Amino acid sequence: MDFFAAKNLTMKFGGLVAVNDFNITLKRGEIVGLIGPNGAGKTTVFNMVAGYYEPTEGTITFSKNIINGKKANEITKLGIARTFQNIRLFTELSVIENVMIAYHCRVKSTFLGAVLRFPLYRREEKMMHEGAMNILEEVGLASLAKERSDSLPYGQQRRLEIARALATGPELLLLDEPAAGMNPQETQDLVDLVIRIRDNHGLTVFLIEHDMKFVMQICERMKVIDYGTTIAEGTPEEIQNNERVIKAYLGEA
Amino acid sequence: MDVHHRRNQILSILAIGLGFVLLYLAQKYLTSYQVRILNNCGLFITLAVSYNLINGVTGQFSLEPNAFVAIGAYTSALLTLSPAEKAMSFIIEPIIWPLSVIQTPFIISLLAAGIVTAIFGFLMGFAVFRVRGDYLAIVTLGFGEVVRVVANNTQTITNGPLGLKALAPYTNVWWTWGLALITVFYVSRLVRTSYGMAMKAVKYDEAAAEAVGINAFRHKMLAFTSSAFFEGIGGGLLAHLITTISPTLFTFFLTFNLLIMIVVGGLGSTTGAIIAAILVTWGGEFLRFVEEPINIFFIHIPAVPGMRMVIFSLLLVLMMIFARHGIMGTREFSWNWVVDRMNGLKFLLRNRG
Amino acid sequence: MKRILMSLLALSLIFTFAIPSAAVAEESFKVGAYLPMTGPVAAYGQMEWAGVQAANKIQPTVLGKNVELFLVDTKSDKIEAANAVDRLIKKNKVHAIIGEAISGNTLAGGPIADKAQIPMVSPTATNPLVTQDKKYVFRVCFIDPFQGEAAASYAYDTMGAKKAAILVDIAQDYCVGLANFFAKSFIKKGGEIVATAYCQTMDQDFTAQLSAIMAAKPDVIYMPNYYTEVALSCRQAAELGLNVPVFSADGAQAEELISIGGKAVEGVIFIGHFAKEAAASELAKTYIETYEKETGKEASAFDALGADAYFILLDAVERAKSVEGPKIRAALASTKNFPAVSGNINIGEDGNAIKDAVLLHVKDGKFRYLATFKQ
Amino acid sequence: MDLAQFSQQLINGISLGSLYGIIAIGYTMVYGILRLINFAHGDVMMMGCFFAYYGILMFSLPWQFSFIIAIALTAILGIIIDRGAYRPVRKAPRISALITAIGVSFLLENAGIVVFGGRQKAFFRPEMFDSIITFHGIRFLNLAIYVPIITLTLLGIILLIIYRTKVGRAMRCISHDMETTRLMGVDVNRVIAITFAMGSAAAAAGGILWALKYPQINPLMGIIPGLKAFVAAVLGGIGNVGGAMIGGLILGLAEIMLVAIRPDLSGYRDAIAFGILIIILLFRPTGLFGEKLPE
Repeated sequence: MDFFAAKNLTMKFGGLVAVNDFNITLKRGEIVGLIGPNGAGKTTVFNMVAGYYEPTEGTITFSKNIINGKKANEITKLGIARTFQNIRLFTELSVIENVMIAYHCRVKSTFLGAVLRFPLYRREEKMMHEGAMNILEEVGLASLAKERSDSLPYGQQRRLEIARALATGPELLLLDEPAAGMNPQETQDLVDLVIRIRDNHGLTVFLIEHDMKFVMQICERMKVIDYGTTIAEGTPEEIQNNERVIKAYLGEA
Repeated sequence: MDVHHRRNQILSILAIGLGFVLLYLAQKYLTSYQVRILNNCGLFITLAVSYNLINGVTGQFSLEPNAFVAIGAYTSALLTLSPAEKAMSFIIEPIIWPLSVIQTPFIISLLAAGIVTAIFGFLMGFAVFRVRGDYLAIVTLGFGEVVRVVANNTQTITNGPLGLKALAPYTNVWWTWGLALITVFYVSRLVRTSYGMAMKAVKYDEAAAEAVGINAFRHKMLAFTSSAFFEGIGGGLLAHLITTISPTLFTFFLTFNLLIMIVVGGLGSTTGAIIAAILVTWGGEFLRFVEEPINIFFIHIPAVPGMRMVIFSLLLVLMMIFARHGIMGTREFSWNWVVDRMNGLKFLLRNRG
Repeated sequence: MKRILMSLLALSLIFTFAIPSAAVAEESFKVGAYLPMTGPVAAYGQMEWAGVQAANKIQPTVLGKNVELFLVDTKSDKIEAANAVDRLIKKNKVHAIIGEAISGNTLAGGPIADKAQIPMVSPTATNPLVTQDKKYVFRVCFIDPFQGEAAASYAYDTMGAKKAAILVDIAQDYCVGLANFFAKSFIKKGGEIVATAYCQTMDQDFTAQLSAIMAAKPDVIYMPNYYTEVALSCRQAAELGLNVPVFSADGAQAEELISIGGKAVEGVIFIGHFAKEAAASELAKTYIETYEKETGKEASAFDALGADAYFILLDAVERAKSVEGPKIRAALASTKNFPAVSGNINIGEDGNAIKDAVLLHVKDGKFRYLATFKQ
Repeated sequence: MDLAQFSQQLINGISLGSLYGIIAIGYTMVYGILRLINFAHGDVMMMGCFFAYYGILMFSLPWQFSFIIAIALTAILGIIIDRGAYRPVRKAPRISALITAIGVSFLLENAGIVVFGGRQKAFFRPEMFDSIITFHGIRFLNLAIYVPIITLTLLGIILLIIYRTKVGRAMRCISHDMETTRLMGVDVNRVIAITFAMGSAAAAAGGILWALKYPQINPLMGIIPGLKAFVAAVLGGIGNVGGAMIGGLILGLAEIMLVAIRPDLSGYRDAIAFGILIIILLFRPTGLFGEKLPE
């Protein structure tokens, strides 16, 4: 049984086929890239995996569970976390609160227990706070814990989003264009960060990215889609030399 | 976490104590009119703060409090009235069993009001939270209207448009402000727990909240049901404050009043809701002078009834245009802020002296 | 913004609590009116206030004191009504109160006046519950059971109707009460209610209800609703070809019934409070003249009752020779044969007015007197 | 219910439904382009009626002129409301715009009470609309024929503007993506102002037809028709002009038929509209004719 597998995924919106017959399997610990031109259906694949869309056809299995049809928050609880293409932090909350929230789905206290501050909730609150601080430490944002999240510079907001996803305790991490809008130095730091957290947390990483340098550097395997259909897959070297991929990116010249 | 936690707790307790001493003096020395306004203030703090939990904190813009208040008011009124009083009031159609024979003490009827309303809110939540945004607003408005229409039609339960009367005037400043205190305590504590953080997360970005494992629906339900519970008890107090209820009391107008309060106070701020509840309740009475004939030197302005509502509607529009965040924005009152200011003041005074 | 609001708060604090209401000449007799000047039932409040003002023109003094009027708007709302009564008593220090137009709001205001021992006279709160157990609450209109019964007997005995249909505004206690008492009496007499249909205040389309009523083939339609609803229903009935006599109630007696209803309300019969041509008392004649001169509108039941609340109050003060609440109350309770605008008023048990009702109908675009019912 | 009664009720329903429909058009146009529930729409309709009323009463205009001027004035009022209240909050969260709309609605109603007075006013019905048509035992006012005809004509004109003119194309673009349309050099505010003008003019026309059919006006008259028209717009798929019309007809027929079949339940009539609304939103939030869109 594969750690993660998507079989025959198809997503239709009305008459529009956004993703057609998409297949992929991931092994534990891999970093796999999903690339393709704009509008190819990459984010739609993520949205299906993360539970935002219910696939029109096909199945998704994750650690022996069939997860398509489950809601996004249930999937997160099962161990798939994601980041978004356009950063979606809880802007008016502080940096640490953004991370602490991610622990909330594991809180066992009831709301009344929390309001009345029963010992269980106090312990949990302490745990959330410490856990969040540890993760902030790991991504290098600990010193900014009390800042408002929207006051951070762009690159750090990306990191914070990754930290938040990490805090949900995932096994599979979906990163949607994590390097978008970053300068080369920030991108390099991001490569290090992703590899580091993969190693520290035993993660599997599935990511969408346009920055080819980033993808080639980090991914062990990749998949290329265009107009919703898979056109190539293989190691970075194989993809680099694939005719169809070049055509898809450069157009039928 | 907060180094000043203990100090702040003591300050809060002192402030509450002082508040109750003031209330004691107020109900002893003020006229019944002033005490009535004071009661209204306390009551509207409860209603506004709990309404703000769903609208401001959780960001689910809904327009149903008139329905919740109505259900609470009817529940408690039907429970406190004696069987004989009910028989006397239901002159058109007799009241159905078992309501015709039940009578409970005030506190039980209030709790029942809260619970019945919370159950209603819970069930209603299942329906309404399938939609979002403007649709949510309109569908909850619809529920409010439906509750009123049903109250008019079910004469054997509500006495229809004749309403219920001669409710014992149990409600006094202790009840209204006591409930306000409990509501504010509950809401402000809840907001600071991880549940509250999750609610705010749902407000800022529902999709992102789901992505971190927050069940948005459950947290909306929690906020909505909590809100219903307190609105229901508030409804019970309202019924026993004005001692008569009928469906006309629970029109959209009531919701509009609460909406103004939470908008003026700042959507999402409990402190703001408290300030605005007092301001609007008081202001409503204060502004009566604009409807009275005014003589300024030789100019005579005749009385213009309705000006207050014009002013309030205009205020709402202007707030939205020029001061969208209201008095408090999403900020809250904190002792740290007060102490800092005091220290600043002390510093200034010392330097001058 | 914040600062402005804060100062506004402070200011309102000062105004509400600190400054006592402007000192007024000691000798005036203060009458407070709490009426719906805005909101869904504003029309009735505005008419009644006009009546009170006209009455004040006619009789501006009592016991040699000037009568000073205070008006507080209730926004057609109970909370505001309760606030208003407390405000009138405590802030304006009124000696007596007129209001409210609607039973529900009078129920909210009544207990407060009762507790403060300030007599209150409602012009048009018809719900029997209003005065129940309230020593200080009175009214000058007749109550639902009397009117419903009178209507039923006229419809059955005089008009010869055996089958009646009812179209009732379910959102008004006034209408529901009347419809109920009518139905009971009509059935007791041997008649049959062949259809009952409901509408709500502010409804404008009654075609479905009227078509359903038409199918039941009644001899008479009882419509104990307010004048707007009656006028619109009659127009639509005429358009549908429903040629059945329409019997209405005192709430129909307003000039708008005819201006909105036009030809369709010709022949509408209703039990009302007064008829211009049958207005026996001098007071009624003077009132009608004054009112029409002041407002340019024809006198209607609502304003006449507003005026009567005022007149009966002043009469009681004169007889009590005092402005103290308990004394006025005693005098009010013993009112006998007071020749008011809307006929002779006796105050009976429970503070209800016992008075004759008149039967009116619409003819040639005017309200015409038909008969008098003795109570 | 025999056939004649049924046909009679059918006519009643169509006549009421097309009035809901015409008011719903304005709602749906504004929503389609701004994603704003213009809460004040029913009150704009009320203002249209008062303009027409005072046109006849105070300026003794012939009714045709008075109606046309009232429609024009209401269109201007729509532009003023947009400019004064909605444009300043366009960039704000959508809820702010909704709250503003609620405020504008209350403002118009209460200003109406202060300025016009709360008493109902009789609305003038010209001879032309006042004759009865009898047909196989069914009777109705000839207005019942004019209403659907005028409504359909207006609907046609509006559809023509939306689909055949440059402004219309701009409207459709804005409804898809306001920012992009702005970048293309379209004066978005102008187009929105025109949308408000058209929607308000349609409301005024609907209001005047309403006042002709139910010849009574007061400052609160717009509340119920406004709410019901909104339900009609949602029913037809909000943003869909033709759907609004059909939604109106369905709602009108549903209300009339409930009362016709169960007169004893007619007290629940106002709950029907909201009942339908709740059911529609729960099971098909995009309305009957709206298309499902990806987020």
